[in-house]
Amino acid sequence: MKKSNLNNGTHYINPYLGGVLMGLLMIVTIFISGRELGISGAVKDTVVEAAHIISPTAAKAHPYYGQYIKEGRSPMDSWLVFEVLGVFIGAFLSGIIFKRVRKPFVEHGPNITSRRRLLVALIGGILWGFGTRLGRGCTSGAALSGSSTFSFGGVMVMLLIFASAYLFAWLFRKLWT
Amino acid sequence: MGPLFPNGLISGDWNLVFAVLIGIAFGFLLEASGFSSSRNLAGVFYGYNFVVLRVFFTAVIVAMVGLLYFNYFGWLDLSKIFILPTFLPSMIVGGVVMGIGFIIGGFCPGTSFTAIVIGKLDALVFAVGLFIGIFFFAEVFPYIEGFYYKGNLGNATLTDVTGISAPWWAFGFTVIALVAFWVSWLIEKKVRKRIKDYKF
Amino acid sequence: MHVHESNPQKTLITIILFVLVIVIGFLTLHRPRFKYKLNMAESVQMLQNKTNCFYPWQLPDVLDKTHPKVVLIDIRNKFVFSRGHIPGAENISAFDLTKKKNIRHLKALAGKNVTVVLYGNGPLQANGPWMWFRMVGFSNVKYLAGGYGYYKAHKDNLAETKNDNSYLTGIPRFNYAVVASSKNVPATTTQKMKKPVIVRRKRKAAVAAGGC
Amino acid sequence: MNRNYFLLTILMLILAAGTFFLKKQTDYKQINADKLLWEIIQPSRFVTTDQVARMIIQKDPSLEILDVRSPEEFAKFSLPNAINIPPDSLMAPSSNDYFGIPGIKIVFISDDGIKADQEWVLAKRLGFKNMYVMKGGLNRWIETIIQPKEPGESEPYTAFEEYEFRKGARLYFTGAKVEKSTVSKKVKVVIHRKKKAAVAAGGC
Repeated sequence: MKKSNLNNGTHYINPYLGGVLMGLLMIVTIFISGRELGISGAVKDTVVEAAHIISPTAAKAHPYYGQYIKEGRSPMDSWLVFEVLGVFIGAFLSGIIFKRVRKPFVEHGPNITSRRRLLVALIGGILWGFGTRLGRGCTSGAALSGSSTFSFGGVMVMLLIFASAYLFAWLFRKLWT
Repeated sequence: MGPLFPNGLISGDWNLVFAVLIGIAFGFLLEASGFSSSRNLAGVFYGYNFVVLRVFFTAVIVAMVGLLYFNYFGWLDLSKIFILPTFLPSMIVGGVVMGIGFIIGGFCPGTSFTAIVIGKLDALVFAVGLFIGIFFFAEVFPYIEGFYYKGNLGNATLTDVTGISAPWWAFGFTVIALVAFWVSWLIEKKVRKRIKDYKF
Repeated sequence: MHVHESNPQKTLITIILFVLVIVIGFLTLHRPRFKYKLNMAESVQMLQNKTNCFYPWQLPDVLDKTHPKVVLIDIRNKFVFSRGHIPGAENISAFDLTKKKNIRHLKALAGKNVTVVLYGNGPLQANGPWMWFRMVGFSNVKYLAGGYGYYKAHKDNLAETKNDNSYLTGIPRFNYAVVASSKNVPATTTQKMKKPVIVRRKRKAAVAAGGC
Repeated sequence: MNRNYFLLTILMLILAAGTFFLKKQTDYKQINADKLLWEIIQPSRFVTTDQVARMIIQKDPSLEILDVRSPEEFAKFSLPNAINIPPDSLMAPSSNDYFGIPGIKIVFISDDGIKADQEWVLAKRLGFKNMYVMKGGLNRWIETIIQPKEPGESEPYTAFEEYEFRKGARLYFTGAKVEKSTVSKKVKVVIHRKKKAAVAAGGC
């Protein structure tokens, strides 16, 4: 039993257990806050805050930042930012419990170097940052929570993320296998 | 009864406290399920590890079905919850861009954060990219503003768009997910034989 | 070993707990005794109906028992009822309206096509309960225009009240804008204000616009 | 292959299929009919013209007056800061913004309180809280606040106190000797729109 879920030498919980608990967590989230889990919104809030600190007037006048800046309230004072704070704590707890917290290292596929991995991670991050804003959310906010609440856009984004990733998987197979 | 916050049953401050607690649970589940490894995540696209598919779809079907029951019991008023708005063209492009980002970067935003705290530098770089991406988006926003707001369907649900009632969607998703779980098992068994450096 | 070959005990336990919560939900599900028969739009429509109320001038027929198809129900409490009520009226206090016994009685009356007329002290008291009965499907329920107060004042000349309009509702009795403007109000607060008040009654034709 | 996975699959299918048997929800969220009657018979849902006048004079920020008369009549005369919501527009999505705001007391007024009362019942049925009906409506408003009657000699002391208040209130509302703009001139309407953020905020 103990050996069953071994992955690269560490123990993961049964994915179905994780899924069921995550589904229940989403119900609890909706029950408490009437809104759903999300990650990229918090990143956006941080960027807006940064822009606001650097140049308050320019940020306010900016067509994109401006819509998130309200008088007397920091853009960081948002539900998602607090939630993401919790995500860090929770992941760290899990990392400690399952003994996965390590000294900084780069995880990469067998056929690429660490530097290459870092480069593609950066490009991937930029694409995600851009995509989340167009798609109104990331995998957690739009795809996972959106589909769970029967949102048309959420299901669409979920299918598109998976479809385009499968479509391009062959092109980037060197990175992972 | 619910949702508590929109119904004014808990204050905004408590809502934020719950946000942290919910975040902790979310982060824990993501990490514990193995989402902190980009190789696990990318595995779904090469057929050697379907953990993403399993966790993701189990969560979706449990939440979908649960919400319908809770709404029926009067515990949760589905008309008061946030429904992700739909902007057709920009969300289609966004989804495609995110898919490419997924296969290149090997993370999605939430999973990269869980990977950062267990010491993965690639996740940290990914997160930096995330900030740059959003900053870049904001910079080009004036040029794509029209596109960004095009095709607004509002807070449209599947039922609004297709006319098929929610239970049908929940049941359909459940059947598809369960079939996918079984099929993915067979695929995994085949593909894993070819992969050597990666322990399962 | 693949995950599908291990035993998903915890997952099973979690799902079973989830099922239990749903079962509890079904067990505790409150089944309302009454259901709305009129939806919101129909309810708004219903309020426009001119035959919603029972006019005081219709009362003599009922009091003479020449009109047996009408039952008056006094929704005031027992004490007020005992101090004076319309002869022949039954007393069901508003708080007791939904008691099983009373609902059975009202349903029986509805079955016999008897008009049930609710009344309270003023026009306002019976309005809410009347609306409620209408919305849950008692289409035979009406309310007495003017309430008991009006009946008491005009007890002896009920038939003549047909031409009165003071029990009609939804009618401005004053020309508010004129009456409430500074010109028509004495600026000083001395005894002078005893001068006759100009009450601008609306013309009869305009009154007909008011509901019952 | 573990047998329990078959069990899980079947359980999940049953759960999902069970949602078919949940009855359809109505368009509007409504409170139970039993509860509605219980709310209707509470006398505390009525407020007097004096109470409303006092709240307006004290500029009570939690007060929101909803006038249910027709727009034409509303245009001719209305109480300060009142908002016009005729019964047929009660269910328009735009009117819903005025209801259910925490900390706001809604007072329905009409010519004599009946229409206001009916709209109160309808709004209550939709589950909104903190709503009141001004007893006697604008007719009584005129009788008591604008044209108060001096109490007779034999009346209790409180009647005189009330009269004093009404005299003051009359000055306030008619603008007889105080500033000009209160009633007749359009007062800046403070609209407490419900913050959409509470419900609809979200997104990733």
